[in-house]
Amino acid sequence: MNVELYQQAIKDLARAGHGSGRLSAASASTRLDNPLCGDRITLDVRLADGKIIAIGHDTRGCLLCRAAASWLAAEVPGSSPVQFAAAHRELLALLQGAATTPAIRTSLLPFSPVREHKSRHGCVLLPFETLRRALTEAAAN
Amino acid sequence: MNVELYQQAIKDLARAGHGSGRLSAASASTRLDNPLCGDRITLDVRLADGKIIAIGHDTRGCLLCRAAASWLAAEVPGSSPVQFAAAHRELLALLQGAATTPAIRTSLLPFSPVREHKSRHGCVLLPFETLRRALTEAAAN
Amino acid sequence: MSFDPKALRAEFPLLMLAQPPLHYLDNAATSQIHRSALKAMSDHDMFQRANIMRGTHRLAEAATAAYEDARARAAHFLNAATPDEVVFTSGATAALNLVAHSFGDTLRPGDEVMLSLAEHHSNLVPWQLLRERRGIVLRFLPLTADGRIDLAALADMLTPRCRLIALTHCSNVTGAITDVATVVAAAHGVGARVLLDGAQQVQHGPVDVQGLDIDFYAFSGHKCYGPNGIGVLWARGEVLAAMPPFLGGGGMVGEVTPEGSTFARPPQRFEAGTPAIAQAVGLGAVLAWLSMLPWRAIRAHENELLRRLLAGLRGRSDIRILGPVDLDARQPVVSFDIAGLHPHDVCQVLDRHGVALRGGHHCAQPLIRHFGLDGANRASIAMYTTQADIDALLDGLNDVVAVLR
Amino acid sequence: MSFDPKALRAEFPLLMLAQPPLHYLDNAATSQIHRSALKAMSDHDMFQRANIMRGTHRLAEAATAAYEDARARAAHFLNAATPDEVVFTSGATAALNLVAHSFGDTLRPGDEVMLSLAEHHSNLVPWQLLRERRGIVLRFLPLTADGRIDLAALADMLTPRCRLIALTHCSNVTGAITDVATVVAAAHGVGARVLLDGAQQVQHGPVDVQGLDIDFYAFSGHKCYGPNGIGVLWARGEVLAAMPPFLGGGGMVGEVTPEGSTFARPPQRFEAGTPAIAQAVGLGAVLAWLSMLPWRAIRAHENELLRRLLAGLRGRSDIRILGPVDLDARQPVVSFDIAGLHPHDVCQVLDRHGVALRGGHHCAQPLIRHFGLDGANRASIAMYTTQADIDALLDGLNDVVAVLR
Ligand SMILES: Cc1ncc(COP(=O)(O)O)c(C=O)c1O
Ligand SMILES: Cc1ncc(COP(=O)(O)O)c(C=O)c1O
Repeated sequence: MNVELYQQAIKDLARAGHGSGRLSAASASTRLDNPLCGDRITLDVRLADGKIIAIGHDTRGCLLCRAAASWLAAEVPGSSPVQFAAAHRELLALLQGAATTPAIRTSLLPFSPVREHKSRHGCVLLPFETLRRALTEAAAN
Repeated sequence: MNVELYQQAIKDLARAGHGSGRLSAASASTRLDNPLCGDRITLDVRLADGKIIAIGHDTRGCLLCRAAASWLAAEVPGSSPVQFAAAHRELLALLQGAATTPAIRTSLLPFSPVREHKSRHGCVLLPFETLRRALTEAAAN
Repeated sequence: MSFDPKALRAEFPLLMLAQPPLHYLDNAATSQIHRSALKAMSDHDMFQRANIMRGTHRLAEAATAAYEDARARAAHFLNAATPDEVVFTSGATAALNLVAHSFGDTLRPGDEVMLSLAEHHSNLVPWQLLRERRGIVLRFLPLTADGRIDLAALADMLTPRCRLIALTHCSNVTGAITDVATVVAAAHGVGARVLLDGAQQVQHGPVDVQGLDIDFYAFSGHKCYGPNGIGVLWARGEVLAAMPPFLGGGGMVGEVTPEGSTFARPPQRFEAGTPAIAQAVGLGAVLAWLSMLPWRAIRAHENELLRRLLAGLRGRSDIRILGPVDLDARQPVVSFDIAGLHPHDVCQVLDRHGVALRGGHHCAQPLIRHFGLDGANRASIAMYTTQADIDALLDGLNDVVAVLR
Repeated sequence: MSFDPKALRAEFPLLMLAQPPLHYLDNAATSQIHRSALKAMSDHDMFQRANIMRGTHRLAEAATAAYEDARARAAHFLNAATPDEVVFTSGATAALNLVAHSFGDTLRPGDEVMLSLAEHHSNLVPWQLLRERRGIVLRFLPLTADGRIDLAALADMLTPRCRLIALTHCSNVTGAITDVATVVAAAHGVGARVLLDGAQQVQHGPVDVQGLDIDFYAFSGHKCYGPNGIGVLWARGEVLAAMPPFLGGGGMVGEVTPEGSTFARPPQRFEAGTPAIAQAVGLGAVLAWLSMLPWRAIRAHENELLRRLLAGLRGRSDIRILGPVDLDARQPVVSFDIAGLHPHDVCQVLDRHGVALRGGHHCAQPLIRHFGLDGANRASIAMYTTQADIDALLDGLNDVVAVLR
């Protein structure tokens, strides 16, 4: 497998920078670093009626990391935390494999070549993990 | 070279245990360990008129170490510190070689097979080094 | 599963190549290295050598994967809950010092650490240095007449101030195996953690740290058929997570500014600087190999040789065996004293017979002194030891006496 | 003496075996290993593996002699006054931590240690941890615009409380070599000791610690064509003699009782536990080899490649070179930023061209931040680097932009 890591779809996502910038009136904010590579994201999430209604973030990272953060802000609003958790599981399955592979939504497929590059998994997962923590925090508030 | 390390002369020296036991009225006493092998010697020296007149010691060590301590007590009394230093130099030359090899007194020759066993040099040298330090201390008093 | 020690010897290059033949009975000091470790290390250095973690080029990816794979193999060998509980160190001594500094820094003056008089200096001196740094109290479990740790004294000596019981899993002098269940039960009673020094245990088979219900385990690669310069500290995840960093440097930090730094999660927090990558990979290969061996058969083989050795030594009136002489709860490490003969002289003469033994205090002075000695001779058996090795030793001892008396 | 880098490559197995061919420009992270080290280590493991120091059998004698011979070779490479000034550690990071703990324990609250903003985390975090332990004060020499340590600030910042100036000999980001003479003169003025972190210097030739008139020198084997898991701390004899022990364990003690222990003289005092014997022997072999090379010719070769690389990068408007661009007082380590492109992405694409570069903060966050960045790309040249390697990098950069923009 030698599928292009930097597909147009990934570059477009990163360049679009959906959700760039911090959110006011966030339900929760979380900052996460990848100490191994120095990527860092600060992410705000706003919830209403049990749904994620907006995501904002300040992401310093590589193209893959920025594309993932952008994907979140473009795709997740409107979903519930449980629905996001499903997407997160799909991404993990896409990258690492899983005992029972869920059907993976089409919009995540551009990330599939990352699977072959273990050192880059953290780049894509960082924004997802940050949102997961922010949601946990929001639930605790 | 495969000359017997444990020559009769060495065994006899060790068994004779010349100078075994501590000296009263010592001019100086020094204790030295070989931390690598656990050998330990406490040595007393009595000086009079610039001459070593008696050596006593308490030696816990291997046969080679005990033989060397015994040699000191048997051979050195009657000599000056400078004369002992010459014997010490001869022993070092015997074991390690030296740029200008001094003539080595016959009584030291039984130690010559130790030369091939670097890990045992310390065993033979420990009593000599202890006496050297005791003499330095005595001179300082 | 069958086990043929003679065939096994072919997998240890040094044993095959030694000329004249070698009866290597110094395994407790260092075992010989298995070819799987040699191959893994040279393959690593020839095909995938790179620094790990931060690299994205193909060598760095391969080296990182190999290093983390070694961690997973160590976790498997120890039955750790996750590879993240495995910290690579430069050896058992470094692992024990790591605990004495990092866990040690969480102790307060008056807190107690319980050791025994049977400890190797590497599980003794680090705690003495901690005592000086932090004013903790050390307590020493006494020994039975045959040199076992006397656990009967434990109940009386344990106090609520005890924070850690740190004991050898197996003595490097007597081969005695510590009764871990008793220690753990007592420790739980006062909320103390339990550390085992496994340096002399792991060469005799995989360990189950979860089954033992302990908190720390330390061992070295070079004593379990692996490379020099590498060892393992395993610690329970929650314990590791609560420990402050010890050594500082690259790879163990988050954000670094002149004012201060944040630290990575375990295990990275405890692996400052470039680790011993090739050696970890070599150790991983050996641990994977060890994990698959027929240990019941190996244990039977080692015990048979042990029995032969003990019988041969017991037959001589001038020889005193140190430590337990029964075969229960002991590993095949035998120390003995020959009346009037210094261990260095004994070992020197045995060397002429191609028999490699170690003589001295074996870095366990309090234990050796317990036997009223300054040093002892030690013969230690490995899985590749044969009857011929034992017989060569017993024959050699006759010559020892002839030469030295 | 002539020097042929192409012929030299045959002495580095990985370079020969790499398929597809590899343009390895990540030498500042880890250099490839020279065959002399591989051979010395495998010979050691196959013919003389044993624990050292206390053994009298033939393997132990041979292993001890080989280990001490390696120490003598390291002393020769550094022009140390005696081998007893050489302490083997597991690497530069361990060496720096040893100083921060052992020498550090002799410091008092308010004493000062002077660092710079160009330090690798391994020469920064240990001092931060010491600051927390002992209340010392850290001072940081500022940087010039091109990222050199600004020694003009030294006179103003030095106080009589300064006990140590600890600086990198050569920056792992910019390649800038520190002007040691100026540092030493200033240090002598206030009675401070001087430590150099030589991790990025020794791969470019032998060092003269007596000529430099410094007190401490640290480096790693894996960056100077040697093994993983081994490094050197050199310290002036009188300084070492006054330092308390750091790690405790076998081999560094005199007499051990439960009440307390006495300690061996240096270097043994600082080598607790079984050292990385095989790796020390491997490092010794490499240092002996390095000591004999035609360094003037190698320097000319490395500088020619450096010039070619700098010229190629300078020709591109989207690239910014970090650090000094002149060839004086620098080693062939070049970090650069490509506008808008993240180093990990850059290095990932270069990898497809068989070009191995490293991207990131290079464990020198304060320095990288000085340039207003979070990370950078780094190409580092070794003696075996060729024009083809440089050209492959420069070509690859065109593709990088095509793929990522
Ligand atoms: C019981 C025990 N603990 C600790 C050690 C220290 O191991 P190392 O020297 O490999 O660090 C040893 C070996 O010397 C040992 O036998
Ligand atoms: C300047 C400098 N100092 C110290 C180190 C630490 O060396 P190591 O990781 O081998 O301990 C490095 C390498 O990473 C370095 O480049």
